[in-house]
Amino acid sequence: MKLKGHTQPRDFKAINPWQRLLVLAMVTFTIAPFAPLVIQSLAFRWAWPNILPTVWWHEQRGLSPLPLAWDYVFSSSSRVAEATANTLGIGIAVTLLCLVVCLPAARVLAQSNFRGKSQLEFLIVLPLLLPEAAIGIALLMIFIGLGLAGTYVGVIIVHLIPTIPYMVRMLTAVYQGHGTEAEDHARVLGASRSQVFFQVTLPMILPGVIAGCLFTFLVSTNLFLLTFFIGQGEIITLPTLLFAKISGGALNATGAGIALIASLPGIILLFFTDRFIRSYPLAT
Amino acid sequence: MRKASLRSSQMLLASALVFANMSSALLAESAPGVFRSEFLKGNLGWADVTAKARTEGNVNFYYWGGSDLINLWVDQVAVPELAAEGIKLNPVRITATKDTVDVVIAQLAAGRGEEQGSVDLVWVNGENFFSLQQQNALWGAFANRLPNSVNFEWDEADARSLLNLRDFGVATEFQEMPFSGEQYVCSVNRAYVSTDQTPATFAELKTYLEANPGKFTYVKPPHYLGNTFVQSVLYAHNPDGTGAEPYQKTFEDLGSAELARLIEPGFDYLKSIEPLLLGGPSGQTRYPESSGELDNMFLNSQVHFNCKFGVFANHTGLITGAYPEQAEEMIFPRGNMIKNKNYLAIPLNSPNPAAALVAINYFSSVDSQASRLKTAGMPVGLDVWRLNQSDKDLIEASAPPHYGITQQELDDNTAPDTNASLVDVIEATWLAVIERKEDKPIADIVAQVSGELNN
Amino acid sequence: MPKPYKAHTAITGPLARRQTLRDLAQVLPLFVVLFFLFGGAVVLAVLQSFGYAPWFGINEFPSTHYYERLWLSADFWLSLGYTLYYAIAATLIGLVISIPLSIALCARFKASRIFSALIRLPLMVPYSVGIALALVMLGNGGLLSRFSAFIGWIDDPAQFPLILRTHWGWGIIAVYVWKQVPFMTLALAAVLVRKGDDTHEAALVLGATSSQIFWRVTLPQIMPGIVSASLICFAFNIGAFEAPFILGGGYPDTLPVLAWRYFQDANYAFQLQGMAVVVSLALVSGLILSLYLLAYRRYERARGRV
Amino acid sequence: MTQVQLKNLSKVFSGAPAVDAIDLDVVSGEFLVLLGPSGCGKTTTLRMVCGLEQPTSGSIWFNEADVTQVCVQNRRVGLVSQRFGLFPHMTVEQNVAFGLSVRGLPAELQKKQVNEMLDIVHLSEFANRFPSQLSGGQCQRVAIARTLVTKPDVLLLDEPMASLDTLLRAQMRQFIRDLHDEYGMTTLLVTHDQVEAMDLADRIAVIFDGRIAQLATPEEIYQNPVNERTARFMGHSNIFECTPSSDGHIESPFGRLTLGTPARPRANQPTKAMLRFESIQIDSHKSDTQHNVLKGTIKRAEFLGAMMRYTLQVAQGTLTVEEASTNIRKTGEVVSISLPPEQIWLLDASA
Repeated sequence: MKLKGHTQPRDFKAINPWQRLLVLAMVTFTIAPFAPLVIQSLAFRWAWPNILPTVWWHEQRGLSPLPLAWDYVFSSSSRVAEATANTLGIGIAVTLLCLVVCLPAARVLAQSNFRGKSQLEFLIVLPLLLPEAAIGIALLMIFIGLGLAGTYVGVIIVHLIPTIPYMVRMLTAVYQGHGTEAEDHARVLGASRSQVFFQVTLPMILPGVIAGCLFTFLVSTNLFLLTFFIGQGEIITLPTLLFAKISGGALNATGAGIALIASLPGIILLFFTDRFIRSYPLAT
Repeated sequence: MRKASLRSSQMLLASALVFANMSSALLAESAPGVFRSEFLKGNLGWADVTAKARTEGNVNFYYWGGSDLINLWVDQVAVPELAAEGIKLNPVRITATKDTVDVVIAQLAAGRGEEQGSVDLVWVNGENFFSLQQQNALWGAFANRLPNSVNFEWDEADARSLLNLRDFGVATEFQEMPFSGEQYVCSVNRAYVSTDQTPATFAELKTYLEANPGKFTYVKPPHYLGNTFVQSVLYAHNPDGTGAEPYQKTFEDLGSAELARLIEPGFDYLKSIEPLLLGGPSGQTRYPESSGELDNMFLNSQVHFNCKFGVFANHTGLITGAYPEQAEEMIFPRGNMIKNKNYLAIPLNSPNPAAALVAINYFSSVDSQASRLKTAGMPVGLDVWRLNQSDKDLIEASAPPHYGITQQELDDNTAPDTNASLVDVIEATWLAVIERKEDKPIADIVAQVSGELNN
Repeated sequence: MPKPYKAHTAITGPLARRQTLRDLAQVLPLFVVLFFLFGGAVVLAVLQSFGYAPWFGINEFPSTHYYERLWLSADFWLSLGYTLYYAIAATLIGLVISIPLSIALCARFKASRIFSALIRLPLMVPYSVGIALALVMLGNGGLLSRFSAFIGWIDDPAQFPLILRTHWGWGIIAVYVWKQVPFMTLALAAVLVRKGDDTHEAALVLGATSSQIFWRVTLPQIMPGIVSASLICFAFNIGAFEAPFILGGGYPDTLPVLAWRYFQDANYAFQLQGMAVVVSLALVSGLILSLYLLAYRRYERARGRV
Repeated sequence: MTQVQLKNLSKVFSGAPAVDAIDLDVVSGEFLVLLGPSGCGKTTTLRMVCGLEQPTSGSIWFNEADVTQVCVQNRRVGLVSQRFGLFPHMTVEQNVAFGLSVRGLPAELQKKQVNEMLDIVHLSEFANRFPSQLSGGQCQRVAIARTLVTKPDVLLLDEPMASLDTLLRAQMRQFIRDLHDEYGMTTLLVTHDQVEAMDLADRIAVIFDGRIAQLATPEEIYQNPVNERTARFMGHSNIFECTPSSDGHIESPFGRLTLGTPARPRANQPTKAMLRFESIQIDSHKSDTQHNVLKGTIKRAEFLGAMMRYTLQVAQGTLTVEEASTNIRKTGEVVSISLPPEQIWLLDASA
């Protein structure tokens, strides 16, 4: 009997040419549009059909009576610094608050059974189904009445709604994967609840918790509509600042600059998470 | 500059002498509402106001933050100059004034009344002012009580007072102070359109478009820029030849049938140019959703014209690179270039009303308006003929240049805004006739949309 | 002499009940936040859509007037159609790209880490950045149009095919896909890694071709990941506002944009009309997602996995 | 020294009883093994003794004190489980010190005790390694050390050797038994491995379906299991149907057999009898004069190393026999076998 020979033995775990093409195409689709964004941010006048600006920002810098492009972006008038600080600050606060609310609940959801558990799980997913606009506008009136509209507290609270579902889901999965074995032993060995949590559970689930926190932070920093409604223009973040710039359907140099700044936290986070995941010994 | 400060110090001195019996310190600690009622009764002098303003210290200024130039002026000029008067101006940039109106009204509904709100000062006009007025959410008739009200014409007998007394046909009742006066001006790209080709009437525009199809479009109603274009078309096509005049009446006064009769020729024109507008030749007419999008189309030579509210838009477009290099202004449509004013209003529950008054007074000063004209290219809101010669000279010297036309030509072709109650009906009619292409007589459409609006 | 065993001092009562109470106490904050914050929003939205808005001087509760007017207008159904079209098209295109992409990224190749990181970038930036990119790339005056002019395809920007501001919604879909492919890819890659290579190897040994392996081994195994990722993306797309607002074709707008326009109208009655839009949208989205989940559960049950 | 008593202990999981009214008295210092198939409730019982599960009803007593409502931290028990539950983020030393540190023992004392304990388990040189860097046997010794260093009153072992390979398992059994003999603490071990149970236990509690089927010394259970199920669980036996007669014989598929002890069940009632593989003697040259000597044909021969296992056709039935592999027989060979009367046990059908 003769075996039908395959053209060439191939390592099935290695990438094939089609897959390589797909990956390259997707990376191009993902990254390439940033090039014109950078050019736009450096342009003074960039009209169709020029592939590059006819007049660059630096050529016009000394001649213009006002700060242009990056000069404006970096001036205090652009509010970029304030928006960046707000975005990061709100993101951190939301993440911590969300963690405090979700971490204990996730443990219970992962490890115990109680009446109403499935209803609670359903309630947790619901915010993902309701459009942001509905939540924002409906809450706006209560928040105005409570004096929370246009305040940091108000924005942070409202950010909890879309972040909680993600955080609970991720932390529940973390707890499910983690099990209770180590905790059982710690308790048998005489550790109190807080000792168990801080000395055993937390160090063990830390990678998962950090991943959940990063994702929550990301969701919070990317939120526009809720910040817009509840922030009332008084609390500006990078997404609201950028929205104001592009809502007209056109992008000028300062808009492009702000778009680039608004991408920065994400880009930094991208490399940070990558590095973090690599260097943490428990991840593998 | 020296003159202005001299005058304000004179005012200060005078009011201090007259109202010396009022204790500012006492006022500062008084219950909410006392300041307002005393001020509106005329019991307080300007010195009391400035004194209370300094104790309040802050003023929260809500304004449309979509222009880098205006933002720069507010941050770099207005904030430090008001700080010199002991008031910290907190500029809050908003994307839609409606949102701020909502906040004020919702706060009042939630029982946060006088001096318990969060908005001190809002840049407003037209519908949003009307909303605030309707909901009794305005602070009061302050405009003619400010020292710098002398820069404005308040005499009803003088026809030129119209823009100070009426906002889209709604009586301002001194509840808002003119901030800036704008005019609907079009720019043309001289790289494509020579002077003799440049249209000055709608008929000439149509002729141009027949030769160069697709090279014009206007911002889509219900955006106010689109509404304004439609209004100027309606004025020009008024079957009675009375231009803007009948459009000053309210919808109730005019009646649905009469409005339909007036606007029919104008809508016929709008329908007739639709296939000639941008994208029209390929069967898909495109209306930009905002002036920014139209600016972009103008820069990329998708269209040869760009119409918007902006007496100095051509200039600022050139110095920011937003306009093509050969952009020039044009007089179009001749005699119907709509002019209006926008205003500053104080909501009823302003937490710092005295500071708001001081801020408005500052914004109404010749110096402030001149510097804003110069750095932000934002036309003055005060009435130049009320000023003395040196102030007039200052304003004139601060004005950015015009390109291809003169200020005089702009002033000669002015038309007023349409009454706010008509604007709603006209914009709904536009959506029905142009957008949804409803094939019904205009009279039926007007009756239908006005019925829906008043529902 | 042995020491006596000391009972737990803090709480009296049986140990088991104490544990239950502790569990409840730990779930309570989450429940309170969701119930009052989110539940409050839902109740208010529904109340307003039935005519309750005393803060604007409107109180005609309970009035079905706003729903009647909405559901009887053809515009609403057109808007709903566009909303669903953009959401479904983007989710499907996203899946078609991300399923093979996630498999490719799990394969071994040089610099795979850098490529995966680069592909993840859109996940990390706000939607509005994606919209900004669409504006500079896809508009009639955008870079693609300029390249077309450069190579002589077109000599006027109007000749460039309309991508933005059209009801075909290519711009909106492009932004959704750009932003969501990384999310889907990440979710699917996680499932792929968890499932391991065993079944793939077994299928290879049994003589299956690559496409047989994909359709009959890999795909059914990553189904749960596909379902949950597409569920989240679809739910998001249906309620998304920025992209259709900035890149959409205008009237008739998608439902979230329609709601926004109502909310921005100076006439407060329209605000309630907008609430009716939003509540209808939530109902439709809830209905579709439940049907989807139901169908999926049936699929899983047929495979004995539920 | 702690005596452990379980009184009427039950645990119900979602309607189904996992542990069904168990009464058990563990003598202080005893090594008691809970033996049973998986899912029989032995682990649940252990976890209740430990305090990690709460009984649905019944109580647990340590030395005349009811500890049912004493929380796990205060029970002073030690637990070594199947997967050890080592803390992966702590070194061996930190793992062992954990129980001492949470009790607030001074650092120096901790250090001293930990070092002593690591010496005992021969892990001193691994003190600074992480569990992920240790082998399975080393991990287990860490787990034992971590438990013993806290000097628990009761030591609970939950299948501690299940994840070790065969060779290591025997070593560890010895090690655990030695530790128990040295420290003398009451020890409960849960296992499903009867060899392990018999090797280690002072007494074995055989558990089926949440109930204790038999509680006795290993020898007694091995030789005299109460019922067929226990018999099958405890080592390899021939189990066959038979009918006892009143004169101390039984009728079996192999013919009439003599019993060593009088039949317990009533005569003429069909029952079952048990005979261990290794009890049957093969001797093809012996005459037919002894009791219970039968002829059989070898159908199948299996080489088990030290032993040979033959399956024989004997009269109407088959019997399995094990014999030292010094003399290997071939299939088809006819042999004579003798079934020692005292090794044939009648099983209690009712139990």
